[in-house]
Amino acid sequence: MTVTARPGDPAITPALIAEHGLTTEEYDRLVAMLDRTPTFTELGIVSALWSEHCSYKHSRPLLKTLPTTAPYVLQGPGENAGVIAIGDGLAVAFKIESHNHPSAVEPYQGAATGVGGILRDVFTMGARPIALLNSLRFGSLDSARVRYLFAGCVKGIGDYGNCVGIPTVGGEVVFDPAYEGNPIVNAMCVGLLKEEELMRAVAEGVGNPIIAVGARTGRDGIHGASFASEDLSEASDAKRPRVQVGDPFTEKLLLEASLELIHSGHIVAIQDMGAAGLTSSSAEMAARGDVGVVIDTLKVPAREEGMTPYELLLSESQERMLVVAKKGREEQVRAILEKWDLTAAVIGEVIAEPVYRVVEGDRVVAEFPGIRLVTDCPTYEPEARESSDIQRRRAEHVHAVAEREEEADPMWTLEQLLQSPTIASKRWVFQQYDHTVRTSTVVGPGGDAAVVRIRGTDRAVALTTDCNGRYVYLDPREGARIAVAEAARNIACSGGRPMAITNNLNFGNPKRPEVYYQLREAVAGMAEACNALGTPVTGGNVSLYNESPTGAVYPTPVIGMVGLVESHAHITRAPFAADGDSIVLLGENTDELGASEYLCHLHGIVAGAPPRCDLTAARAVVDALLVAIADGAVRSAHDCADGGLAVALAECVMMDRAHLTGAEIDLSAWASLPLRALLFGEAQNRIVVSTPDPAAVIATARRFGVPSAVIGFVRATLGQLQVRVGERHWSAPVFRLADAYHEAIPRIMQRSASAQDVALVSDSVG
Amino acid sequence: MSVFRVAVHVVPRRGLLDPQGKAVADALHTLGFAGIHSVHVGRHLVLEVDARDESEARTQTDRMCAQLLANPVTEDFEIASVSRQ
Amino acid sequence: MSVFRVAVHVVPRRGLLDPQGKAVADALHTLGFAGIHSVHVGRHLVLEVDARDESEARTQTDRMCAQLLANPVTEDFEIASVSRQ
Amino acid sequence: MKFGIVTFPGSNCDYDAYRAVVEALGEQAVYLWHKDHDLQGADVIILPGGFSYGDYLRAGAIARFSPIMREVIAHAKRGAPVIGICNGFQIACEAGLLPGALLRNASLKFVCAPVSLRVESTATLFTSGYDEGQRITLPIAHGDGRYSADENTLDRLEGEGHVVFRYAPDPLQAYEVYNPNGSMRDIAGITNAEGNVLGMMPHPERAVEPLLGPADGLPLFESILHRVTV
Ligand SMILES: Nc1ncnc2c1ncn2[C@@H]1O[C@H](COP(=O)(O)OP(=O)(O)O)[C@@H](O)[C@H]1O
Ligand SMILES: [Mg+2]
Repeated sequence: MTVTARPGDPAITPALIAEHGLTTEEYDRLVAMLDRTPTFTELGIVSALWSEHCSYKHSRPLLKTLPTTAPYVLQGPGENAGVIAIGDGLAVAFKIESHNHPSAVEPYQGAATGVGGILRDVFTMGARPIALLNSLRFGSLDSARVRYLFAGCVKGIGDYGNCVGIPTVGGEVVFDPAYEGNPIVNAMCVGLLKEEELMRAVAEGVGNPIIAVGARTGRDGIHGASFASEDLSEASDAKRPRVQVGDPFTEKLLLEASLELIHSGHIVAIQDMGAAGLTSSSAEMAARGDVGVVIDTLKVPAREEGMTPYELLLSESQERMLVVAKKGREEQVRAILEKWDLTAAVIGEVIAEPVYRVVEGDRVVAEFPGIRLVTDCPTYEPEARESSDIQRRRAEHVHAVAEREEEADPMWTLEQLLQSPTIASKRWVFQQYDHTVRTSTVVGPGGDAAVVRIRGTDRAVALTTDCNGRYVYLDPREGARIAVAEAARNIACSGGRPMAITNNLNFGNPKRPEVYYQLREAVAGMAEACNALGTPVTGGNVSLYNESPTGAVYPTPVIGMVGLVESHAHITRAPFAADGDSIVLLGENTDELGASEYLCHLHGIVAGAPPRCDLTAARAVVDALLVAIADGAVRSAHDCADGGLAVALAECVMMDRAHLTGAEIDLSAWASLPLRALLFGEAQNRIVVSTPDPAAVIATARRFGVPSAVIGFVRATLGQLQVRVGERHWSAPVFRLADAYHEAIPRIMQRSASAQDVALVSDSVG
Repeated sequence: MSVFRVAVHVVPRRGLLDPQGKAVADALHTLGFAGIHSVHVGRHLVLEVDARDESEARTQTDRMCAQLLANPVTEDFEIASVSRQ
Repeated sequence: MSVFRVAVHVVPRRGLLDPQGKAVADALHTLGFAGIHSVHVGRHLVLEVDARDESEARTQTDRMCAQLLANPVTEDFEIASVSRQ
Repeated sequence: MKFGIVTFPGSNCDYDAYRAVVEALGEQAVYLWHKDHDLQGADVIILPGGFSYGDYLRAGAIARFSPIMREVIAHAKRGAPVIGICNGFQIACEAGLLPGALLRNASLKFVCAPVSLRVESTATLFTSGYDEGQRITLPIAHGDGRYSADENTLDRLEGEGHVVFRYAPDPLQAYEVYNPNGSMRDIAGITNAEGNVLGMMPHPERAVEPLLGPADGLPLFESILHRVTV
């Protein structure tokens, strides 16, 4: 069929092409594919599909190197979410997705719609969402703007998930000036399904109707996809009208209706209209099925008058789904949606002819040859070169950093670290998230990994997100290895066996050699760690161009890990619980101090090499801990991370604020190490365990070649954290540590709480 | 029949704690706005309704407020304006 | 200096989805109110502020709206009335 | 005994209530669809938590007009038991089954946390399984839980013993503001004058299994069982 330009559409000029973010080379490729000049509509479609967000043009070659298989992986990368089997014919679908750019412009709606999108990615697989997590990065809370972004994102995430009724059980929040102009907002969703109910977004069956489901289409977020592929600048403010507004109420109806549709057997495929809306959902489904499709934009239910095909195809209006139904089942599909007060409109069909065709009534406004629209997208492997400035920082001799005189009392230093917003309790955040709805959250936010029980079985899943961007900044490969290894330790500390990961690569502009270097090295490190720990990658998301006038963010490859807890009896928590228990340290203390929160928070220094992460040791400590837990020898387990051993021990005695304990610690065996490295260094693969049976724990550790030692005892009524190193010893009242740790963020937000709340009043739900 | 644009104010009953109003006032102070005595936050609804004339539009809207738009226990409402479109 | 009573309307920006307005409109339909074309729900703020004269009260309030009372990304505001107390 | 659990568009604790009744209590439960007019012979009606109609306009304001509510109100008028939990409490107030209203939390923030409550009256259909003055811990999760009513109503509720649960200080959580939402007179749960309709913001249905924490919600359901069967 012949494609005719719509009257009123702008002419294709170099300026228009540039505006659509296409390079001349990419435009030529398009012309070659079409063998003619594209229409305005076609230009819009391609600019969206070939945007970084949809096409992965700078990351796909790297992602191919990730391990993606295991006997229990039912669905790897390439679908809306990854899926792994967890036994009894059950499976979990999970995926993480970024909404950094929208959240930088409008924190509340940006973060809220991020949650909406990831929920849809999971329930379109036929899975019922059972848990949400989120991984957040902001600048320093000293800035009012940052406090606004922080409060707004948290409220947006909470209001959306709370309203849909999915518990938000975990996540992480890190504050660092590196994220000042460009916050990171990654949302992860985990869903439960029966293996045989697994649904894939693959269009098939010539003559099958394509149905638009859910909310009507407005002019929201047009070009959101290409927006997410540009640096943030003052110019972004001009793009504000692109902001999408979320409606969690409609999402809840859509969730129920979609699951009912999938189980009804009336449909063959379903996909969220996410980034690049109708365009990418229809093109991706067609490509996966290697079939042709035709879409009539006049049939798309519109929210506004006179919307053009261009707008209807590229709108990112939320809470919409694209469904391929079985021919002749249109009425049944409509009936299910009506039950949930949702609309369904047949807008096209699957055709034999291998084309992607868009018509407006009887005018063809866009037509591409088959799946080449998706497959012909260029990929790039730009130059990679490490920044010499970072090399210099990494080489710095951090032991030479002079101590502040207050540090003569390490307990003072400890209190400072506990007040660092990155280390301090995030209760201010997760108290705004409903984490008990669906009555399956056994271990909620605040500990190592969250644990959600699987009803009708004795099993549970352990969930966590992790990444230390400072490590990745100072050494991308090591930093990415650490992110995976730390996630695995967190899972193990809750009693779970690490199974698989999803990941969100948040990086700067890949066209800059030093950024592409970070991306390449981080993916390589992630692959090494996933191989060593036996946790394949089942999916993820790439967010590039995370830059602002103040520069690029720390390279932040967020790891979302799922673990399997074999028995409820294995579920383990971080806080010390029983008086007299022995405290055993698994792993070895070292003199490493580089890249630590200590250097950053107390000395304002971002330098030194991050701690080494031996992947054999990482695997061994996880295996040893899991065996010790299965033997019933472990009462509590807590990973050593930011702030090192001292912070980990402090957390064990006061993390559970209603049940403060105390401890007597003796580290004399390491008296030869620099004291601040011993207490606050962040040596990897260490776990603090409390146990009534230290001999058993140590014997198990030995079997796995894991160094271990009794370093003290739980003193439930002591009310002090006492630390001895050789002749020297110190003590701090636990209530003081608790106050520092639990009140730090509330005190900061108090200053501006009212401003935040009123700025958001209109957005409040519930 | 013609279309009327009706604006309605729904405000928290006097005497009831108005945390939003207080939060706004505090925030304005923090932002350095001096001389603010009080702030009250209510709801502002704009409806486009068919009616024969203005008075019908009013009575219509009155009934909507009584039935749904305002909570008789905690809120008062007033029709702020009615204009033919 | 005297005290002025300023009323401000903050409404969802045209074109942006207004789920709340839609929900209320649907509810009014089910309640049997026919001929309702649209409903939009915003905020109605009443501030009592010190100012030298009406125009100062206005400019003051404008700045408050721009900085705090309205979300610049998703909302529009208008000063509905200003009156000396 | 048969519990009827209403599913409004946006309800999301209907599932939890169902599980609590069937698994923890071992009784029958049915979901009641908001568009239906049939209570399917349920003895006890639960208006569950969630965000009916997105809580747009006011929490519970729109749900009260759902077709099923006519039957629920009739059921209540017959003196049969009705429990409104969280959003269900808000709906019951909007529907006039209970006095007062639930306004935005004083903190203006959604709060999800375990709270300490005092059982103020055991002379009700719903609380005979507790001891007078007993301290219990239940989860809350809401943004609009600030119970408000005029002074006379409050005096009457207290005078006639219709205040069933109050937020109460917990020595172990002295660092906490014990009243999580600014409710007048620390009110967390009330009954109507006849005592057959209970409304409460905390979630008893989320506290019926030791695996998930203190099972302090179970006695509430057992109380009904006991009273309605004898
Ligand atoms: N960092 C990554 N590692 C592995 N797979 C990835 C990564 N990023 C994206 N993917 C996969 O690429 C596919 C497209 O991802 P995405 O564009 O985020 O989906 P959508 O935006 O439609 O939800 C998904 O299957 C996703 O899992
Ligand atoms: Mg998707």
